[in-house]
Amino acid sequence: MEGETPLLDELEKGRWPSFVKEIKRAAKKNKAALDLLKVQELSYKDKITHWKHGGIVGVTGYGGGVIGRYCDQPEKFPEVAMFHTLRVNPPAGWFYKTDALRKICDIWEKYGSGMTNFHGSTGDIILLGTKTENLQPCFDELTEAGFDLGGSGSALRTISGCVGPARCEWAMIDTLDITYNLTMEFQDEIHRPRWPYKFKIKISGCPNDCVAAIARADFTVIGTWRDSIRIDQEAVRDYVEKGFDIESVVKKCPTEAISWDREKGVLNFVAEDCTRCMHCINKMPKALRPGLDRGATILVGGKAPIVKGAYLSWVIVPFMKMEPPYMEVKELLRKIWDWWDENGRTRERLAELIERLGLKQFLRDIGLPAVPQIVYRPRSNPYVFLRR
Amino acid sequence: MEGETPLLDELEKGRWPSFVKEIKRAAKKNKAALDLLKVQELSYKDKITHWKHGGIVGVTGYGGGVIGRYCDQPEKFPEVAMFHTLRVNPPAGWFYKTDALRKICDIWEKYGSGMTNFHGSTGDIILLGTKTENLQPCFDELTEAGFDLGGSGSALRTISGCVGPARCEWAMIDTLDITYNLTMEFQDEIHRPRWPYKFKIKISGCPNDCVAAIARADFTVIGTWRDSIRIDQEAVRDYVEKGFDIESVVKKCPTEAISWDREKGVLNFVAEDCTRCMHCINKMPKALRPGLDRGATILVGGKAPIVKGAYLSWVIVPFMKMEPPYMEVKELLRKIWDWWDENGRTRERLAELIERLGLKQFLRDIGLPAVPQIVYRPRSNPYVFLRR
Amino acid sequence: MARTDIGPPNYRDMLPEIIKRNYGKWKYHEIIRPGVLKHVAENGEELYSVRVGSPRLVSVDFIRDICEIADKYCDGHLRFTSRYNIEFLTDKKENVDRIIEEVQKLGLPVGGTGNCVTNVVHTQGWIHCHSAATDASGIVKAIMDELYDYFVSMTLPAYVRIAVACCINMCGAVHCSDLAVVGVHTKPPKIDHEKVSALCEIPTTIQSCPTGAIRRHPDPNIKSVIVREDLCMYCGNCFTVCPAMPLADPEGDGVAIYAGGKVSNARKPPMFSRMIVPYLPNNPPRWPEVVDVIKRVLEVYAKNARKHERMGEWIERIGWEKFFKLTGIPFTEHHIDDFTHAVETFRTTTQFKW
Amino acid sequence: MARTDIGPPNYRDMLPEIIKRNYGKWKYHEIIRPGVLKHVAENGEELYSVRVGSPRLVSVDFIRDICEIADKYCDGHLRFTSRYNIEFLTDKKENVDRIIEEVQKLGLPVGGTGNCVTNVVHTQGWIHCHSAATDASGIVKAIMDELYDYFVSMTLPAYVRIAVACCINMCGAVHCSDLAVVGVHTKPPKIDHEKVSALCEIPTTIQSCPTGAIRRHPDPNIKSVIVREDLCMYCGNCFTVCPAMPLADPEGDGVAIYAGGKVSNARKPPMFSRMIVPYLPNNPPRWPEVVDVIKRVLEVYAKNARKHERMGEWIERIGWEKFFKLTGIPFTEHHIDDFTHAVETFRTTTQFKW
Amino acid sequence: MPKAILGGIEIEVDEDGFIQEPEKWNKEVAEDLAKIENAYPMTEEHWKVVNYLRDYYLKYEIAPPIRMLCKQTGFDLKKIYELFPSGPAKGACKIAGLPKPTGCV
Amino acid sequence: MPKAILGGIEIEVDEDGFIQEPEKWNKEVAEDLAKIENAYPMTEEHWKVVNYLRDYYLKYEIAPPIRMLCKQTGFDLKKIYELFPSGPAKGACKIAGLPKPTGCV
Ligand code: SRM
Ligand code: SRM
Ligand code: SRM
Ligand code: SRM
Ligand code: SF4
Ligand code: SF4
Ligand code: SF4
Ligand code: SF4
Ligand code: SF4
Ligand code: SF4
Ligand code: SF4
Ligand code: SF4
Repeated sequence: MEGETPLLDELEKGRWPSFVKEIKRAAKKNKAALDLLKVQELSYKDKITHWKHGGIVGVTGYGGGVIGRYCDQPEKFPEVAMFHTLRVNPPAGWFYKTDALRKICDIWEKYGSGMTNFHGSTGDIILLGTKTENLQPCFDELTEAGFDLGGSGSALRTISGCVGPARCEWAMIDTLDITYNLTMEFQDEIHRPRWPYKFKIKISGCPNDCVAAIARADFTVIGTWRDSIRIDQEAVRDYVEKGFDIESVVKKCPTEAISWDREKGVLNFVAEDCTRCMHCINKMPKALRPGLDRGATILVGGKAPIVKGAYLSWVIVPFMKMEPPYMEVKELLRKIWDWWDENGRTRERLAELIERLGLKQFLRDIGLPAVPQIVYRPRSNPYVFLRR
Repeated sequence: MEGETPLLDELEKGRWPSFVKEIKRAAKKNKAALDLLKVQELSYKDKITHWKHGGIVGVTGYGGGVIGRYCDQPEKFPEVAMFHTLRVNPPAGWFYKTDALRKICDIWEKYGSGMTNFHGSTGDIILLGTKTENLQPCFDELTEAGFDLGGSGSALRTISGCVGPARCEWAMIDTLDITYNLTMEFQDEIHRPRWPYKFKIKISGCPNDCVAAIARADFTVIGTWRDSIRIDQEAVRDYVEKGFDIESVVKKCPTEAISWDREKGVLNFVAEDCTRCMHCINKMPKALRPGLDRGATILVGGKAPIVKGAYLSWVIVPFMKMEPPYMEVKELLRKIWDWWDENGRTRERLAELIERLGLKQFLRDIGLPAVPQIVYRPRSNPYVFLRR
Repeated sequence: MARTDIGPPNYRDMLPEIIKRNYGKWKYHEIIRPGVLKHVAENGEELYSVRVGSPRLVSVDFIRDICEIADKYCDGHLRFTSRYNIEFLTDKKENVDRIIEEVQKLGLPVGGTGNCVTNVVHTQGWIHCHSAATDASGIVKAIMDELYDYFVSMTLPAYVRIAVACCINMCGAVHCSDLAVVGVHTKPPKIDHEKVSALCEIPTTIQSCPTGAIRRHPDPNIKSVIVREDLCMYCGNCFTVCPAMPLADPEGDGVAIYAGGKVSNARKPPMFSRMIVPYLPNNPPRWPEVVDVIKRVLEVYAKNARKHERMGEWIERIGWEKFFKLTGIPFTEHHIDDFTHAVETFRTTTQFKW
Repeated sequence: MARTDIGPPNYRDMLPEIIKRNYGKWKYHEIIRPGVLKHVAENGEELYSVRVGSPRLVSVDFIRDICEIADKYCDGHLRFTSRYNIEFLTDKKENVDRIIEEVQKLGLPVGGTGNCVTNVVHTQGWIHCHSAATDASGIVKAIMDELYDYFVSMTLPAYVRIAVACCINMCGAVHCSDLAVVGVHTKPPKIDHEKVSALCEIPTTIQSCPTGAIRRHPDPNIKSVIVREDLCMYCGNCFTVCPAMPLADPEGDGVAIYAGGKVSNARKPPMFSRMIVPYLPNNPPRWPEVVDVIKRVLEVYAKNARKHERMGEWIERIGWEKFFKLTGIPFTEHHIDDFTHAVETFRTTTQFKW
Repeated sequence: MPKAILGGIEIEVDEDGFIQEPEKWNKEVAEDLAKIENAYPMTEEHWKVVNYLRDYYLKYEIAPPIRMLCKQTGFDLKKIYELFPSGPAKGACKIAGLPKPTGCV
Repeated sequence: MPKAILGGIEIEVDEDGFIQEPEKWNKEVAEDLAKIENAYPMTEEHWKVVNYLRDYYLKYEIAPPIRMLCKQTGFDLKKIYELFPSGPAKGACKIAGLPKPTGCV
């Protein structure tokens, strides 16, 4: 192996852990991994990908969960002539017991290249590279081990949520339970593509949005509260006494809802001005805590640039209580899917459809009230469609 | 007349000067004005306009300057069966000698309804309502008196500029001279429509923009400076001593370029952070003055909502010196007209065309450099047209 | 034949002597009382301007009246502002009071300076335009009767510019005004198929529609067009190019109200006005519902905004949701943009107020 | 036949005991050193998390290595973060140092907390994707070798999130990252007319193009399409639906660099990343030009931004023109948006810096 | 609608004198209209403009843009105004029997 | 390109077994493909789906949306997967001789 991949070898140097080292590690035991290394070296030399477009392969009963992949030089790299990946749905919050992880490792060593992504950007465990004939047995063993495939294609994708109540003091909703509950409810939608395009759900426990839901999810659930921030003035003073620069924090409050009264040693707070951005809480976790009337803001439409450009998610429900079994959210999801499926064109994500037909139309059809929290500001144009 | 117009009579009451009183005044001497009053009363009753669409009338040699108008009830209101308006180009800055004004009054009493707008929203003197046969003689006498028509139709419209150096300490450019100079240069473009649609030029002496150019002009010239604001610290202190709330001013500086050092009694100023918004100068005219390296920012595309929505003007040249005979500006205008005329569709204002073909394309075709001052921020999408 | 292309009179011939002397050499100004500006030149000379409200739609006798005053106190010079106000210019301080006296005798208000409600930019309305969905002068009169005190004083947090346009063509700077009233049609065009072929270019008519609502008449024998009403938002652009498609309708026509626009670059960049009331019916001669909204918003603004904050700056700081709460104006689905760049108005954050 | 639709394992079965006990009952946290979080529960219990950088693209043996550490010190529990970092969770403070020691033995960095450069969200690149215009893992490695010190410390004004995507599909949150590298094609698709008819749905292919650049082949005998190159902006959407239209090209492919995006709602609402460098050629294995820009921008930011200011917040405060000046990155016409909502980026004010 | 006698026949015209029955237009009608619009007698140059306008209109159902008119006839706008003192819209289009140009004023 | 013997004739197929020579498709080819996709023997219900797909494709040059497929055949998605265990795209479309569905994965 040594010396055969001079370009990639460069990437074994340096302080950051090296993926090249990882491939080589796998390549010691696995021929596909070795061919992968060589294909990658060739790409570094040619400056072009050597993977062909597409591939439709899968497991019985599912329409997705596997990304088919073929090498464009099958003769040269027979071990990766077929090199499909499996997307495996991880436990909510990416918590693992080591035995579960080890099982996956064993299965993947048996059926695949031994290379993985922990995790893919959607949050799946990505098992990177196997042949068509291995897909079904590999899948069978995975389910045996308690794992199932995640989403791909025009389906509901693997849902993800932040660590939430498991380890975070700011989780306003039970992100893990919601993730798990929805995942179980919508197994069919995950495994059997049926819509105009993909659909993603992500759940963050608070406006810090640690799963970047607002940018990446068609359906974004973000925990929030309606009452006032709770302030422990004693603890605030304690921060300040220890040299904490409270002025710099106050200065960045977007609404000027907080101010620091140096004389009195009191953090003044105007609850009705606060937009619950989390900033002050983030900076003084021991002194400030979110309120207690908790729920979620629901937003829709986040996505990457294809086709009409990237979108950030848009608020559609400013506040919704989130209690198991989350019927309200499920009902909302079903209505949205139905509307989108009925009206959407092929490869039209929800945001693009809403833009095309209008948010007003969407709200009306879904049966959601128009409230000012939904927009930054009202229309500037005079073009009101009254008969639509 | 009394009692015949009960609805309008209501509008003679109240403290604000009444246009109804004005029409009645004219109606005493003029039958057309009397019919105008009656038509207006009828509209108040019917809640609908009684003027018909369009009309193409004019004076010899011109394609515009007159708005043709016919009443939809000519039998009932024969005196306003034809009721065309003349747009008369005012002197720059709307300065008048009374003899000039009186001449207009006399002419209009002779040929028209005796009703006027001082001024129309574009800035013309509007002579409101006359018959077709009176247009030419009225025009002839107007030119005799030194006045000419303004623009209408798909032409260059009457140019306007703020009071500028005539009475304002902040005029960074000679708005009146530019207005007059361009008006004289482009007489042909004003009087003979030739383009896809109307084109407006407005000139403000400083960023306060007292002719609302940025919102209403296809070609917006706004005076500005490049060097530092001049501060008379003595005068600042004087303001403060007299009880002026300087903190409230400083707080609203958009760039935090100024700060008030209470101890030292000094207004600190970071010239490179200042975006020359005028705010602090506006509030302390005795103490702060614009810099001395003066010129104009050129913006294009401001307009009202028809067709594709309203636009504010966009910066295309951050800074241009403005010295007579303003060759650079004239050349730029001609290039823009040419480009617009060549590429524009009927009723497509400049902004809409630029939006359709791209600002990049516009800059390239006009030969203007791309500088970051032209945009608020760079593109967020990855969609770069390289072969266009 | 008459001379053509002589252009307007040269402004230089119109300027008072003191301005000629100090052209471009002004040093600073003060507002010595509402409606009276004092400009001081580098050389110490002083110019006083008395600003006077005008209804804009005036008779020639009105012009003669003001000329008379100008002859008496201003050496025969006067000017108009970009918002229709009249300005009497004099270098004699003692003339100021006299001018004011004479002006008030004519029933005209002195004011319109500084943090006031200045004159209302407006348009033709039923007085002259075929396109009007409402009257302009009448609404202006009704509003200014009510806001008169704000014209003659300077007590507001900042400038308030009001504009009225009689249709959505918005002749004026309505789309960037602190408060604006706009005439709106709410019924689709009524097509007179007979007239279309004689009066209208069909391709132009079809192309004129921003939403693509207009199509050729399905019957090839009828040289006309049809409108898909669900795609129509009553902009009237078709009517502009095709007189056979009027939209005006006594029941449908009315006004929308906008707020928060500005033009100056002071502090915040220029902003568009935003819809606060989608529709109020025409109620001449005094449009009381319209006047009520304008006054209410103005007063909530006056009470709540910080110093130097224009209407839009204030609203953007507190948030539109708070604006609707404070003013009690109901928010409806029509406030939500669904035109071309609508997405820019959709809220992409969990930050909002209750 | 295998069972289907069993779903993922229940997360409850994966949680450490201390978390089960204190689920939803955490009170506050501290970062006791870079890479080590201490969470304190209402009842006073303490949980320590040691965060460890991972290259993400790892072998099963790597997973086994970390499992071993978790078995030793964490009762067999561990988790991954939403940005690929590994977290070892323990209620025993004394284990923290041991975990760190073992982790470092594996050559893995401890850090990624607080005001640092945390792990780089990225994608497949030449490792697995047909769509890639560049490699992802390689660029990440090159960048993080250079920014390593920022991962293991917390000295920046605020969070810095970097992302790399190998094509403009932007798998990840590239479009909202403080700094982002995106693979770009710069040549229009090369159409294999023979294959189009067998491989592609022609209407779908035509409809796929956001700019309408694709048309049916003019020759009706050729069941294929043609591309108007002046309308193409190399998005690759056609290739996604039609394999017979590849865009990849060794000469044309490269990367663009973006800055100033964010996701959190803290202080300013989420923002899109904006293009700062339209194109740099692929220069494997270490993409030095790319690394240079990223590092330069990061350092200018570190030096100039105020405390708590994310990259985008800083840039918006100082203005993009100032950003280009401070970083020395040239501004070009390609930075100027000309896609659908471009006008929202055009400057509508005279306010700007030099 | 008022009627006018043009080219010896009765034709409906609007208030501005634009004919409302396009099918009745002919050379004589044009010449009579030209008298009203001070474009009489009509020279070859006049006809060049009028014919271009008419042909364009019959083909596209719209009047051509001024730029196009100038380009295609080879006359600059000044020349057009010399030929048709009331301009291309009020003068030439009227004579050519086109519907009244609307658009912006 | 690899070749496969389907319905007794040699047809080019891609790596995934989708036929590349659409003109060679026939009932027998479909049945052989059905064997590969575990959809054999083909019942009337299978044919209903396959015929619908094919007709739609021949008419519109694209595969129908799943929603449409279900609506028009009257089968819900569950039923489709019972008939075609590898699903509508990999199973039914392949059997119907359509080009390989691309779109998003
Ligand atoms: C006379 C006039 C110019 C003209 O050529 O006619 C004028 C004159 C002055 N303007 Fe203006 N502005 C005039 C229309 C405008 C307009 C246009 C408009 O309203 O349509 C604007 C933009 C309005 C907007 O943003 O919507 C305008 C925005 C300003 C500003 C910025 C105000 C702000 O904070 O946004 C100032 C500065 C200030 O007063 O603080 C200003 C300041 C001034 C000064 C103080 C300039 C000077 O030193 O002489 C003048 C007296 C102001 C006053 O009235 O208190 N002028 N000014 C216009 C009077 C209109 C009227 O009759 O009311
Ligand atoms: C007279 C005047 C209103 C007034 O009462 O002051 C006026 C009156 C008309 N305008 Fe205007 N516009 C007048 C200034 C404006 C302005 C303000 C300005 O120029 O600063 C605007 C907004 C700025 C702009 O141009 O965008 C304006 C935007 C329009 C529009 C919309 C244009 C657009 O691109 O959005 C139309 C519609 C059109 O062009 O077909 C229009 C069309 C019209 C027409 C010609 C009606 C039509 O559809 O054909 C009106 C004739 C009314 C009549 O019968 O007298 N008028 N119009 C103003 C001209 C007086 C003058 O010359 O001084
Ligand atoms: C572990 C993780 C959640 C998970 O489920 O995996 C997480 C955990 C925490 N986040 Fe986060 N965030 C995590 C991804 C994110 C993301 C998503 C991303 O980066 O893709 C964001 C949005 C980033 C953005 O805006 O672009 C995010 C924005 C925040 C913020 C807001 C930062 C800001 O000022 O904009 C905070 C608050 C703070 O730290 O001040 C926060 C705070 C926290 C706290 C302090 C919450 C707590 O009390 O436990 C956690 C430790 C923070 C730390 O690392 O210093 N977390 N956090 C993620 C760790 C990623 C990593 O390995 O680096
Ligand atoms: C594997 C993964 C990247 C990774 O290395 O982590 C990935 C890989 C691909 N994505 Fe992705 N996407 C992955 C997460 C994302 C994300 C992030 C997310 O889900 O949070 C996004 C941005 C969010 C979004 O959906 O908008 C994303 C936006 C796209 C897009 C653009 C979609 C859009 O509407 O803008 C495409 C193009 C498409 O759908 O045709 C795409 C398509 C693809 C395809 C299937 C290529 C294609 O054109 O068919 C890639 C297959 C690569 C391969 O051969 O393995 N991928 N893709 C991620 C899935 C792993 C997982 O399941 O955990
Ligand atoms: S999103 Fe909020 S609740 Fe979730 S991990 Fe981040 S900070 Fe905690
Ligand atoms: S949460 Fe945000 S808006 Fe509310 S007080 Fe704190 S910093 Fe201000
Ligand atoms: S725009 Fe500026 S220069 Fe002109 S009058 Fe207004 S403040 Fe003076
Ligand atoms: S002009 Fe504006 S930006 Fe400059 S210092 Fe004054 S207030 Fe600040
Ligand atoms: S706003 Fe409309 S109705 Fe009023 S004058 Fe302008 S075009 Fe006519
Ligand atoms: S009013 Fe406007 S939207 Fe309605 S048909 Fe006419 S042009 Fe189209
Ligand atoms: S970003 Fe593009 S190239 Fe990279 S994995 Fe996603 S689709 Fe493939
Ligand atoms: S790469 Fe994009 S823009 Fe170019 S032809 Fe394909 S789909 Fe159209």
